Amino acid sequence: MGNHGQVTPGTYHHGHHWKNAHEEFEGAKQGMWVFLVTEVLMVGALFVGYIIFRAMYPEAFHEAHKLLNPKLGLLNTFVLITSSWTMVLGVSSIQRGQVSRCLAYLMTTVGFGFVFLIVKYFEYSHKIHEGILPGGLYTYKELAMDKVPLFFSLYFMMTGVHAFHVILGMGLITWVMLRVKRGEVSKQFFTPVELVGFYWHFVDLVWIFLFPLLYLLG
Amino acid sequence: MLFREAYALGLPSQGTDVAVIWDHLYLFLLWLSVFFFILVVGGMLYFAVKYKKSSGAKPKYIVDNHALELFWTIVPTILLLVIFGWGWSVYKKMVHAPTNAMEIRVIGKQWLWNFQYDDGRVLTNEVYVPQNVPVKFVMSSEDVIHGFFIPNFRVKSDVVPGMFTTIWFEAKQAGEHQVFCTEYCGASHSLMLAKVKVLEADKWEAFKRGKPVQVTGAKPEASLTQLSLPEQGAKLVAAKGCNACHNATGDAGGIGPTYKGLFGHDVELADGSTVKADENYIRESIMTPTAKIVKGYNPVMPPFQGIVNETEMNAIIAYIKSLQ
Amino acid sequence: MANDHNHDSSHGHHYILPDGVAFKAFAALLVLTVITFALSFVHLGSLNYVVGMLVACVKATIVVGVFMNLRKDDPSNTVIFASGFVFLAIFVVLTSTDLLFRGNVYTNNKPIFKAIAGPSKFKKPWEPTPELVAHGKDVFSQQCVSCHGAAGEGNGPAAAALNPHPRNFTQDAGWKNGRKPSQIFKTLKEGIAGGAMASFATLPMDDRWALSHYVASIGPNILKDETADLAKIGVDPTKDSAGSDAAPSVPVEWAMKKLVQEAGAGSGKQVVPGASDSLMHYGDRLDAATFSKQKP
Amino acid sequence: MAHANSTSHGSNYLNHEKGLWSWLTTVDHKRIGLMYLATVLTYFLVGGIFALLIRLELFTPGGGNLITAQTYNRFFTYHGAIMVFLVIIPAIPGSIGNFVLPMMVGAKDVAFPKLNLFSYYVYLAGGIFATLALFLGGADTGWTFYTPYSIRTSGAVILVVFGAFIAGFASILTALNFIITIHKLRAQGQSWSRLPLLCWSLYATSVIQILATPVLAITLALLIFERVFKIGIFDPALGGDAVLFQHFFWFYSHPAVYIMILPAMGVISEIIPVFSRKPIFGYKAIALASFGIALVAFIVWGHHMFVTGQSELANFVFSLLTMFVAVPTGVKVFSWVGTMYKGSLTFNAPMKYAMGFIELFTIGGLTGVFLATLPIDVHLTDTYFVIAHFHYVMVGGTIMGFVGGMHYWFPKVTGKMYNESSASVAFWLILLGFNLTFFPQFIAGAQGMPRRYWSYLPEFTLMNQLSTIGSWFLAVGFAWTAIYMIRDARKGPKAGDNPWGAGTLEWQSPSPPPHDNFPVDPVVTTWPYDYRGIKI
Repeated sequence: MGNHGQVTPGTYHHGHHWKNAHEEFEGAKQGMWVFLVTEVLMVGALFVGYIIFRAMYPEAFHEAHKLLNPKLGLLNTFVLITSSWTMVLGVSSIQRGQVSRCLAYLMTTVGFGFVFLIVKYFEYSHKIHEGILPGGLYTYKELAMDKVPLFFSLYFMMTGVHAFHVILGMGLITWVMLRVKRGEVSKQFFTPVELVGFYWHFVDLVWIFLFPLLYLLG
Repeated sequence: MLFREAYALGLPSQGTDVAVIWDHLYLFLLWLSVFFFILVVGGMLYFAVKYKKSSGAKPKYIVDNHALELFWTIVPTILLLVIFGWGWSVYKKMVHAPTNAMEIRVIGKQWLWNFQYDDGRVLTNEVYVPQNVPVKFVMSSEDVIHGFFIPNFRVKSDVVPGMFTTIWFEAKQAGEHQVFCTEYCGASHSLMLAKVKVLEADKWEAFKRGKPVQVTGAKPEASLTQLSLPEQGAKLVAAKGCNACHNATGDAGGIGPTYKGLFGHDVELADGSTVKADENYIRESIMTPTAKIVKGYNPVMPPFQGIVNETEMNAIIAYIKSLQ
Repeated sequence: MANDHNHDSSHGHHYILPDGVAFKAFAALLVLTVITFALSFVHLGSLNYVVGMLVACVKATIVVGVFMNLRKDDPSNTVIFASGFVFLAIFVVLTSTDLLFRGNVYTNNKPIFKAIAGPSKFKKPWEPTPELVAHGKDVFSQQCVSCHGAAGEGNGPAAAALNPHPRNFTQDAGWKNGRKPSQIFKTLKEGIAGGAMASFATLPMDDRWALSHYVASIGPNILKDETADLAKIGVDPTKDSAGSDAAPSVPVEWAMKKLVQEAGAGSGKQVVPGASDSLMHYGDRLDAATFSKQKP
Repeated sequence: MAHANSTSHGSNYLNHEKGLWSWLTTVDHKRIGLMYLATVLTYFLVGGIFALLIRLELFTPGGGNLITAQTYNRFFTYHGAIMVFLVIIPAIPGSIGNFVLPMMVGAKDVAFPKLNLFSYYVYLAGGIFATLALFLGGADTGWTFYTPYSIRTSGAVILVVFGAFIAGFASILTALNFIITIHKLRAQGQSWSRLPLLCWSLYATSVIQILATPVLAITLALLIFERVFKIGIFDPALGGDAVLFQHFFWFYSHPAVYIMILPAMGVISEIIPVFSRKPIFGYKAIALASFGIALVAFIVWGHHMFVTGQSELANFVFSLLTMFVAVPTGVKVFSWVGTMYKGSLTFNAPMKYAMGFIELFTIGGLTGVFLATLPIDVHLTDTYFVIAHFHYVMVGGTIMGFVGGMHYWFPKVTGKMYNESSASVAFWLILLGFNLTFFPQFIAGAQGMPRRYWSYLPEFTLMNQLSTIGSWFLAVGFAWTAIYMIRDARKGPKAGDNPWGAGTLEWQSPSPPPHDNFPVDPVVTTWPYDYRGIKI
């Protein structure tokens, strides 16, 4: 008798140390929320660094943020919000047992993830080509004010960590789609889809704060 | 550590008035801690003896006592706030330098201290200050974080690259006071020592006019002129911080090459070529060390331009010459 | 195992988010994003900042409340998630009590600028203005007095030991690079090869221009820079600022290339073994002065 | 299949499955606890050897008698990094916590057993990275990795930093497991006020781990990016701020010292009432104090940075807030001594270690008040006074609690009883050795001897020689403890299911406990510290 829930199509045998399946799912969900707190703190520390440096060097950061392209940022925000929406629809369709609809929604979500990364790729390659790089590698001639490279160190770290989490999220969604296809995840046991949904929404949440902070307010 | 007379309970001697009021707070905390230690650990041992099971003690069912618990929560809080208040009053005196303080620029770099007076004079690992005159050190670092600590004056501050930090003191005790580096800064962190030399008023005037001065209480160092050239070189090499990386023992494992057996011999450089170690080679390696880098050593030596003048250079070369 | 296995097949009661509610939330998020974007063009000063963050918080609450279903969930999850932000707030507030309240360090009752070069404060610094010359005098007393003396006659306390003797600014004779401000600026940036005049490239650019104008003003007659002189040192007079050339330290690879040329070692491998990481250590020793020395 | 009788040692978690593979792939929290214990003790040995080498070098003033400066700097970095990241943070939560917490709440296992095994392997991976660094050039930055030196120096700093980065995740996963276990898997009838105090302490520790460790993760990641891509956030030469690194670092590292001490306090709160045969004094106050410490832990980190160029306002704020740390800690110590009042005391090894804990931790705590007071810290910080202070609270606190806990749960884990007289010899060796090692350092520190010094001035010779001699006694004490514990684990006399007459749930199951912890799901009816009904 495995310690964790063994899933045979149709019925779900909850882990033997849990009282019942409902307790186990609630436990898993709360565990996910605790994990999301650690993500909040990790990404949040970067925001703290940004807020403090912006407060120390407002004019340098204002000049530097003009080099960012707000239109691409806006496009990415729309992309991520739509992907959050399709993710939610995916979760509710698996809860209703509509497997094919769920797979379709999850597929679109991953698709939007790719769109986001492609837009990110353009932004990064444009900057690297121009020489707008973090810290010591900054060789962009037009704007040579002091502390501008520091802005781009923070920009590349924050958007880089976020992009890394987007890639992780897309991997998780693909993994959960396989489990749905194999029938392991179903109407009775949809927790994996729900929790991967939480992770994706969190990634979108980070971008919701990142976009105005870096692109618009500067 | 020039203790002169070690103060009670191992504290260093009191070089300034701030040190006196500091010691009062320190001793208050010390006796308060001894009292609480006896209260807690003494109480514990007393209970251990009195309520031993083997002496027939029966356990009494007590769960808690709100009055007592409230008591030992509030009283420590009040006590701690008192300590904080007293501490803040002492701290204000320690950090706010009087506006008329004499300023000296201190530059910390890997493994030596440079002191720059207003008239431009630079001293390495030693600084002369007048007695009973407030002196303010404005400090910055050229490479990594160092820490500037004068135990006798109870002052300490990190020396951080990219920003200025300051300490101030009004030395009461003439004589030498030890300075330590207290923020880990690399291989010779523990050799990055300096001395604050406090001079009486007349000696201070003599020093300002550039005359050599004998510091009270310090070992009478023969003034430079009475020493032979190699002995002067030896003293300078120690004073200028060279011994932090180089040595005269012949051990090649240091951060910089050894002086022993250097003069007149061929030196293999990093780029494969070899050059004879003559006066010009030694002068150039001191003034602009990056010009020729010896094989197997990292090019980390700072330029000593403006720190080692011509007379000192001749003494150092003579000293190295004497180490065959 | 003693305990039995109840085959609890269903999830008991669980809330499925109706598609209608999901769409309304999605629409709200899109609208709010457009509002944020539009607001960024309206210039409200610091208020701009507050509004931007408020809208972001509203959007975040929608995502967390509706999409992540915290509305209908066990309230302890909300407490857990909110605690993350509380401790972030503590982190920001207490760290900024240090970084934002350091204030300047005062010397001779004047605040000295932070050791790191701040953004250039003077427009077109290559044009002499009384304010620049005064700032030049101030920097001169801190940096140049030890060799060139208080009045610039080249008789500072350290001058006796220097060979060749430091320049006497009050006379016209003996200037290697010339007495025009742009030429003095070049000397300040690169130092003089073979002499005791080190490079002062680590000084912020404004200080160096100010010094150039002050030193030029000591001399018998004040010479003017033409655009040709300025072009020689890469300054385009039409622009406001000449960019900052005082890179206190340079990218490691570029430095490595430079060191190899300087040591005349042909290919990279003959440089000091293990030079790459020692170079990192060497990085902070690197300043423009080292590169200015042409091999004699 | 019901158990024949609870005392037969037929099937228990040790012989439930056989073979190394069954251990390496176990999801049983008891086995994972033992694996954590083995790895932690190995690293404790490695860290201890570096400590002995450092003390040997410092036997004489002026460096170079045993090792060169660079080697010495690497040794104190390894001693610090290994002891902090790989020994003292995972020690009690990883080994005792994993083994005892699920049993104390009457559960069959932690909430996520597979995650628990994963956390052990993440911890092991972190440890291996750090150990690898030892052979590939090592790091000489000190365990605090202060920039810009940690950016500039050569050597395998990235490996050590990456090792600590990985080990941090193990600590997050363990904390996550414990929080959900306590929330969701408590036995029937076990209300919050019937939860043992070790569970309260581990709960508070887990909250700190969840909220602090991620900031360490991002800080160490930024440091790696600094070294590789020169991003310059913490490098003043590239426009960053070195003191900001210290804020990021200590925002984790001060709560981390409470991650270290809280579990040990939990163990002491379990041991003292059992050997006084009297309920713990002020149960609610101690449980509340655990949470008080967990909250105050997050607002005081600036007291590590009073002299690093921090603004006066920050010094004022952090010094004032640090004063409040002593209050909940004081409540706990007074309550423990209060528990012994009018008790019926027996002095088995766990009780000796608990009393040793109180003696050493009181000195550590009181010297903490010195360092919290702003002007006093200006003189004493970065000297050997600070070294003595944190060894008194870390070794005198956490390690004494850990060794005391190992003796207290020894019968439950192994089913055998350790030898009391051997334990007594080891205890006195450790207590005297510890005091002889670290008390002279208080005096050397007050005189102004800076920390991390390879060569010191002759004035400090006596104190350092006393300290080195003390370190030998300490080493012998710990070595002897290891020997007799291994010996008695194999050949010791059989121990009953509840040799101490304790009231917590784990003592209601046989020793060593079966795979599923309890023959019958336990129902909690009484408060765990009411010993009137229990006969020894």
